[in-house]
Amino acid sequence: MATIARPYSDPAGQRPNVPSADIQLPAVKSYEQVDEEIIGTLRPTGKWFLGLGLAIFCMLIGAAAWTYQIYWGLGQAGYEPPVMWGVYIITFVFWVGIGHAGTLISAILYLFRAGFRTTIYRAAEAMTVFAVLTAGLFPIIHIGRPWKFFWLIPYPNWRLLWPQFKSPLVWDVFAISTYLTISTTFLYIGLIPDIAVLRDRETNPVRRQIFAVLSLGWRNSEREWRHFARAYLFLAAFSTPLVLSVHSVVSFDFAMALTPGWHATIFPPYFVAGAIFSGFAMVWTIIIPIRKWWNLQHYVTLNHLDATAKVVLFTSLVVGSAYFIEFFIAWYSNVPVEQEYFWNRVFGQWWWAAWIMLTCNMILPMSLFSQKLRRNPTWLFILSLFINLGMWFERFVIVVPSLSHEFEPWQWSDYAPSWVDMSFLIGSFGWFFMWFLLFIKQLPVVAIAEVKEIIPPKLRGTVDSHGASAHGGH
Amino acid sequence: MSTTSGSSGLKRREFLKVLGATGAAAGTVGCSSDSVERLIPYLNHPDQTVPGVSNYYATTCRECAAGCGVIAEVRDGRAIKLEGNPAHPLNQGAICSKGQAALQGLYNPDRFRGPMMREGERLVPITWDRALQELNTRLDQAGPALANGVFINQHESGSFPVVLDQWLATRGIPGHLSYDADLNLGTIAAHRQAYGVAWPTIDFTQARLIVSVGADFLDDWGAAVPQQLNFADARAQLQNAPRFVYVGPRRSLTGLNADQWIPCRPGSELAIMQALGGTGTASIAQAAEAAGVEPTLLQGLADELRGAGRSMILAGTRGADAMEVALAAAALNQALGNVGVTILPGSPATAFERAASYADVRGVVEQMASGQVPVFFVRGANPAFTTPPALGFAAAMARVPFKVSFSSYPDETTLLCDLILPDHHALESWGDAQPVPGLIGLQQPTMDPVFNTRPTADLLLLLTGGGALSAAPLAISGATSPGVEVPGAAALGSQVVPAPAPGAVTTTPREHLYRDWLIGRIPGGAAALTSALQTGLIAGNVGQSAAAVRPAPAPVAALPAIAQTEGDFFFHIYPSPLLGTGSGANKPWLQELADPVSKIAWQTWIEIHPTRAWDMGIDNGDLVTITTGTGSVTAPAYLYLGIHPDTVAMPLGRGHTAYGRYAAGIGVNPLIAVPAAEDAQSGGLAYSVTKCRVTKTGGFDDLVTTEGSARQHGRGIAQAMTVAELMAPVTDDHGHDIPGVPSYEPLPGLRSPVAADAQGELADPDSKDKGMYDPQHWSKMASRRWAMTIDLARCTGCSACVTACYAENNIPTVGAPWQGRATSPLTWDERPGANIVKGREMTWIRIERYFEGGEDYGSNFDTRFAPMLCQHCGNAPCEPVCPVYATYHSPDGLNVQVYNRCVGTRYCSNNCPYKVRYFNWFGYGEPNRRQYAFPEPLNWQLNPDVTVRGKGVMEKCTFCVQRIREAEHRAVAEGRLVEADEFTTACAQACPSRAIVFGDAADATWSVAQLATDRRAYHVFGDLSTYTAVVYLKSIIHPGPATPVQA
Amino acid sequence: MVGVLGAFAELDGATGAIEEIKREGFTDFDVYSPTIRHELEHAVHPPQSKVRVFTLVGGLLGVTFGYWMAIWSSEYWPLVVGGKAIASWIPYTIIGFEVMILVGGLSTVAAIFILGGLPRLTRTIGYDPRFSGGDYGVFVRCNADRAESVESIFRSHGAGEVRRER
Amino acid sequence: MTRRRKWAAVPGLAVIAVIATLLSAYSGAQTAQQAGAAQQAGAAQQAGAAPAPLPTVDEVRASIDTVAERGPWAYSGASSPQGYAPEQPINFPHPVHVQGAGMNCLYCHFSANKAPDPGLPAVATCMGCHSIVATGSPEIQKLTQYWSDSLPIPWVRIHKVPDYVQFPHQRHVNGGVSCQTCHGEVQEMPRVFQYASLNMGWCVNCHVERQVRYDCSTCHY
Repeated sequence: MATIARPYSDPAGQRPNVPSADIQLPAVKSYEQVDEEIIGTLRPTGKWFLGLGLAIFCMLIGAAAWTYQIYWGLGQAGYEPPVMWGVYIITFVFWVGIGHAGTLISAILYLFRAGFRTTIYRAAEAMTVFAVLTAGLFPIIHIGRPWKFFWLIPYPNWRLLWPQFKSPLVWDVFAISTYLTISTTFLYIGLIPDIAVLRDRETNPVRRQIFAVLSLGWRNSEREWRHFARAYLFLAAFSTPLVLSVHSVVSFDFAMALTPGWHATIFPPYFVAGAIFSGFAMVWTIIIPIRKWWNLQHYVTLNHLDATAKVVLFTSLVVGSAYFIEFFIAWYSNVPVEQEYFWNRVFGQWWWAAWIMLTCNMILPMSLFSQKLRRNPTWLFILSLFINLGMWFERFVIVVPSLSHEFEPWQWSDYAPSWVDMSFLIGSFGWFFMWFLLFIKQLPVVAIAEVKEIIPPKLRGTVDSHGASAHGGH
Repeated sequence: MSTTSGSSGLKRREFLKVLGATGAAAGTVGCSSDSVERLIPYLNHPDQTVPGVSNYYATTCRECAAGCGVIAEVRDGRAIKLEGNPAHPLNQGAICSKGQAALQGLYNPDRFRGPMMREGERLVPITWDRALQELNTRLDQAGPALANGVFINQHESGSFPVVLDQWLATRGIPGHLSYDADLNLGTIAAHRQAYGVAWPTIDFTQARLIVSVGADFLDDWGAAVPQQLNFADARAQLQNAPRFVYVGPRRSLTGLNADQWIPCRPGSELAIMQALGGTGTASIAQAAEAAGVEPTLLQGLADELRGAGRSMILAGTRGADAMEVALAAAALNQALGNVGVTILPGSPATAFERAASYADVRGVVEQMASGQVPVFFVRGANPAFTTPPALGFAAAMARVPFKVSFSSYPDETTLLCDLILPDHHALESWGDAQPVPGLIGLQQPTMDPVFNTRPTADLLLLLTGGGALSAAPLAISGATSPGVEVPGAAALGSQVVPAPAPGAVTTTPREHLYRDWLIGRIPGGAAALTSALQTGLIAGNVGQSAAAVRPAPAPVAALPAIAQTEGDFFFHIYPSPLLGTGSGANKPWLQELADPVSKIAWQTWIEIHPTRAWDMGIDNGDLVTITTGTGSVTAPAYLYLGIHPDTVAMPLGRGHTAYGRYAAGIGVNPLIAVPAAEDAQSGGLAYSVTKCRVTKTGGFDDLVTTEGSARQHGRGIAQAMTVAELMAPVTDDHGHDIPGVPSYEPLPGLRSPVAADAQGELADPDSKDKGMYDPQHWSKMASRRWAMTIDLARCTGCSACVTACYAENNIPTVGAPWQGRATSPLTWDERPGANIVKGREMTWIRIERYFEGGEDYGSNFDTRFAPMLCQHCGNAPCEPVCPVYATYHSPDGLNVQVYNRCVGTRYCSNNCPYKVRYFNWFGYGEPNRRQYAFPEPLNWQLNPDVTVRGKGVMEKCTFCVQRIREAEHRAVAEGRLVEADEFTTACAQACPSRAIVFGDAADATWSVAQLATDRRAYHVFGDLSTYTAVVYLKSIIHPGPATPVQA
Repeated sequence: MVGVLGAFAELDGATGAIEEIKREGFTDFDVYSPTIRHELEHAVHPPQSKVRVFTLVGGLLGVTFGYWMAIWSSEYWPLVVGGKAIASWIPYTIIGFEVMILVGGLSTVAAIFILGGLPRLTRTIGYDPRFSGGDYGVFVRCNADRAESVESIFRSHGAGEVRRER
Repeated sequence: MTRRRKWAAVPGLAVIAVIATLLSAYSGAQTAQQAGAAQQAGAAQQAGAAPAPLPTVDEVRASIDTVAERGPWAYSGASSPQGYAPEQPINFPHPVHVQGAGMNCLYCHFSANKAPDPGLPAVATCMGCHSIVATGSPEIQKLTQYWSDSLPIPWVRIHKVPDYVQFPHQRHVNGGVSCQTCHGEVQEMPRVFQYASLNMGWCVNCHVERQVRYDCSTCHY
């Protein structure tokens, strides 16, 4: 909200290397145009129904697999002790990571007054909510007795039993549920003014009633806006440590264990960076097609993509250096178990996974040093797919090789996912995209109110526009 | 409720259901049936059982010929556990895996439910009346031709052979063949010739040097358990322990326990013996040439032998010259003055006397093939499987008009029979055995028959009219049995039922003809038997059978030496140490138990030396075909360091075509590729008689192995020290770096239940709510620290502890073909051991077998066995990661796993450095799942004190907490504290090496407390500060003069 | 007769009108704008928002409850895991932190509702859908006799529409 | 304004729906309790006994609530068939035997003080007296029928802890816990019903109160 734009004109809207705070939407002239264009995107199309159908189908595959697994037992998955965690935990961490970009964009960049967040944050935040929604399923899926999951939640019960609060898994429960609650609230709060817009533009009485309820009777009054702004600020201030803590806690699942390859103090920052990295990639995967199909190029401009690309490049460098620090520490620690594991990581039975990880997460993102590629949506889209792949394999490399080569050589083993694991992987994507597709056709995927905020207001001839904002602002 | 409980539907409650009827009426399953109720138990529950409290019955193990004494724990009318009988001279309380698995023979789901008769192709159930009538009539029809009748009985000592022969005599049938394919007849014959007894006692403790030429005295050569006990004692002498050199083509379990291995080609043993003795023709050089080994090794051995003083040479080859080799060994022992010192013919084991030879069986086959044999009986033995198919036993049998089987199981031989009169299991019936001269081991029923079977002995007496056979009474030496008098002893006498009138066929299933017959032959009668049953032992000797001996079979020409046969590899076959020649294959515990050497289960493998294998492009799991002049077998290859490069080896025991769901179609039978050859002198079946061609078939089959890496990677799991290190003086400053000092600091972890105590956490008077962890808490639980020591110098890797754990803790077997996972929505992985290929075996205690040295693929490598179980850490890494307190540290120092609280995150296993936690991937305990591990009536064996785990929960070693609690209950009832060494865990109880000791390490009066401070003691991964409660004692390396062995 | 509603197409028109209304002594009026406009805020010059109080209190309550729950339940059934102290505050910091965020965040949302008067389900007087689109609105509560002057002020600042609400 | 108050409709309905749900849930609970009470009463009638000795459901609940108060959160009854009073194959009147004949619990439940399992009397035990006593009564004739058919009496199990709970009776009986503590005043019950909730909190509270060990491996292994 508070990203007040400094005066600036860029007729082509293509000027490279704009300071991200200065990103403007020259092609967006008036409030009415915003309403019209954004609300225009909400009309369902055949393509959309096709996508939704596909997503639901994938989700059903996952659901079927879950039923099957609950009936027979977890043995239907590819676990091969001592590899007791596999695709489920990998995918869990993957989706949690995806979630982080949204909160980063909507909260942290908000605190940092980064202008380029304005038009993409809504999509990113929705992505966050649905990604966490997806991730939240996997801890339940992966336990042996899912029907007992509620034992991880502290509540008064006749067994007089409580969770064991020293366990990272309980921290997970708290972190993930808090994260889901807060980010959902955050998304919804941001949506209220836009829903009010929909409410007032809606002609269909039924939909209007629904919007009316959802908008909670929002009236755009100055009083509402005032508290709204403060609250939004504080929520952002809360979400910022939250987003950092959540993936740190997830990384504790590994770092708190003494398993070689897990027991590392570098994990929290390393995981957070990786999460933001993968999250931004997913933002591209989502926003680039949308912007193309719905002709929103003048909202999500190349300047926006450029700015996000810089973030991706930075996080990629962080993650890359983390990889090398791990190897260095293994060598420096002089712990044979550790050293053997890391040797096995790159040259052992899963060398290919490690190299996929290194290629996708370190080498390919280097291309973003070139401004041309940073401003090339096609390349960014392709790259985003590679990064998603790479980040999934990063988690694979962390989970599986570590467990398969632990202290006890007699118990060294192999691991191969089964068709059930794969069904869950597919199902998770189906589940995620089902929600996302439903979202983008019901609610504005670009924040109407915020876009209005950064386009200069209509003024009477007497005072020049900048005077107004200068006289009003700061 | 299986979904809401950590356990599944059946188990303890079944017992309570039974309980409702226990007192209620005879006939229902329970202790109250005539045959069991009035037996005198071993412990102090004389006359009646108390529901929920076990009775203990002393009886005799019939799983092998040795006849060890066992004690059956019976709960509410069901035998649930077998343990060694401490009073028995042979096994002294120990018991092997085979013995443990007798229970799965008793409750085997594939046992015959009752008598069967052949109608056309099918066997159909009939009544006992009909069956006996049929038998009588057919025998009467046969008339005088019965002089050619044949009865093959599983070899056993005791009175039954006498009864049998006498019955046969009444029918004019010659004496029975007492055949056991597991016996090493070459050695037995040689012993008879050299020492006059079938099996002298071998005293390892007296020797300074043990030389074994293919004599696998820890696997199947002789009576394994007593030999192992004695061998372990010898090794426990540490610096005074004998050095052990093993000569043979393959390092068996025995060979792996040797300090040095001299690999030789099969068939070259005789030359080596002659060379060693300097007798005969062969020189060292020739012997080395024949053996394909460095002459220096043999020379070194010869020199060592001369210098050793007290030594022993044991020979147990299975070639065509087996007896010659054994005789040479005997001669060498004579020459070296070992007889009477380490080899004691004076106190023999009598179990192997009067065993029929393979030659006798061949004679029978020839006789049957000629069509003269009118009737063929078989009981227990399974010659159709244990003899090479080349012999054509089945074909010959087909020429016999009337074939009767008394076996309980649908094995290959029995399925060829026309009439099946299933015998009781040994645990259901009376009997006796002669383990050593002058002492008789008694066998008594421990429970009601599971099925509608009838003891053969009763039938025989019945068929001949009861008392008719009371000749040749037991020669009682006058000594009374060591038993304790208990009230109610006279009750037994009153139970003696009068024998029925001659010829009468009564149908009441509960006669005790044989029991009464036995009573009738014991001076003192019922009372004497009653008191003797306290220990299951009575002084005396079993009378000899005075039966007509069968005509000796025509001798065969001596075979060509194996080296002359055609082929590029020597083909070596050996009985499996677990399955023998096949009798164990129908017991899931034994199928599931990984072979002590190869660590492979549910599968037959081909051992081949790595260097030769890689030359042929063969690697582990590649399918390999072995072709001989006789036939060919295909199996996955197992690259094994411990085999002579010119040799390939295969284990016997698997490859059944029948014998029940757990045996049929699992593995291959190497006998297919062996000619029906025998040792011309001893008449023993010769296994290693031919070379073979080895070809890579091209296919691949995952090895069903429990082994991850065979190397320790310097992680010090199974540690050893040299004698020099052991003798090094102890300097006590920062001692743990100095050899010979307990190599660990965190002793506090042993002194107090919670290692944190050592760190002052709970010792802090201000720390709140220590509850039961407070040493001041009235229960004084916090003063105990249950712990265990494992002496690696004693452990031989025999894996008896593993089976004991399965039996005690209701551990499911997961390797059966129907227990695998789905490979697609429609197909299942139905390979035997599919779950084990995925590493999902549930062995709470496992034996890790690590190789040291031999990186050059030479013969000079050392083997370390390390039993690995939950270490019950004082600082357990598994505990703090559990989100629901499903695992925590109990005040008496146990790392507890609460099944019904577990939600199955498996985080604990990830965080366990020892990887001793096991997960229920499927509903192994749920009858309505295909992976169900206890098909009726196997579930009768389940221990009612231990929860059967449902799917989705973690489980692990509990230090037999149910036994701890039971002891506490007993102590409280008697108003005292648990006394030192009052009880022990199942693994420690069974261990035939006495390597495992359990107890309270915080109380110096327990023996474990002293052992834990032994100089050899160390913690595995002690540097992780887990404060483990399991303390290992380093094994000792005995380097030979010629051979450097790395520490 | 509740009051007079003026809809302005231009921002400075609205601000001008507001300032004049205040000069005229009107205190009870609402201002609407499609998005946050600090110009309006400055024109209205409202008091400091109270949201931060809610946030602070919620956060403190949360962190307290988080620690308390963890420590109390550990002490309630003291079982030792991994030789660690029965109530070990260091790991419980994570619980405390997460619950602080949760309660603090939710109480902040509550603040919007309470302070902003949401959800407002009935009173639609003085609102016009245009205000969520492009127009700014000022609604002055006054009785009929003063309505004239208000209307004139609105018109003088170029109000697109002036309407009496009743 | 034409649009006035339209926004109010839907949320208004929603609120009403929520309130209705809550109300119905509450009343549902009420009726369930009454049903339970009815069953108890019915049981009492069928037992054909003086209604006095059979505690009413409320009394049972009252006794439990006193148990519940011992520990925070330990509200009782959850997932417990408390008050369960099935019909038995033979309507065995404990009062007659205990109060009338003055028999001790251990006479029939012979191993309660020396074994984990309390033991059930053999039919022979019953016949010991009932071959002479009260042979006329229809219930006794049922008994004799079982005896002559040499069948055990299929009693219906009432007090049951889950399979994963090890409950050694002897430890409790010898430890001074009276039978009635867990089974209620059986000697007063014309038909036995489940007296205590038997759920874990109920067990643990007693263990804590009596200061006996209450770590998990006391009962679960």
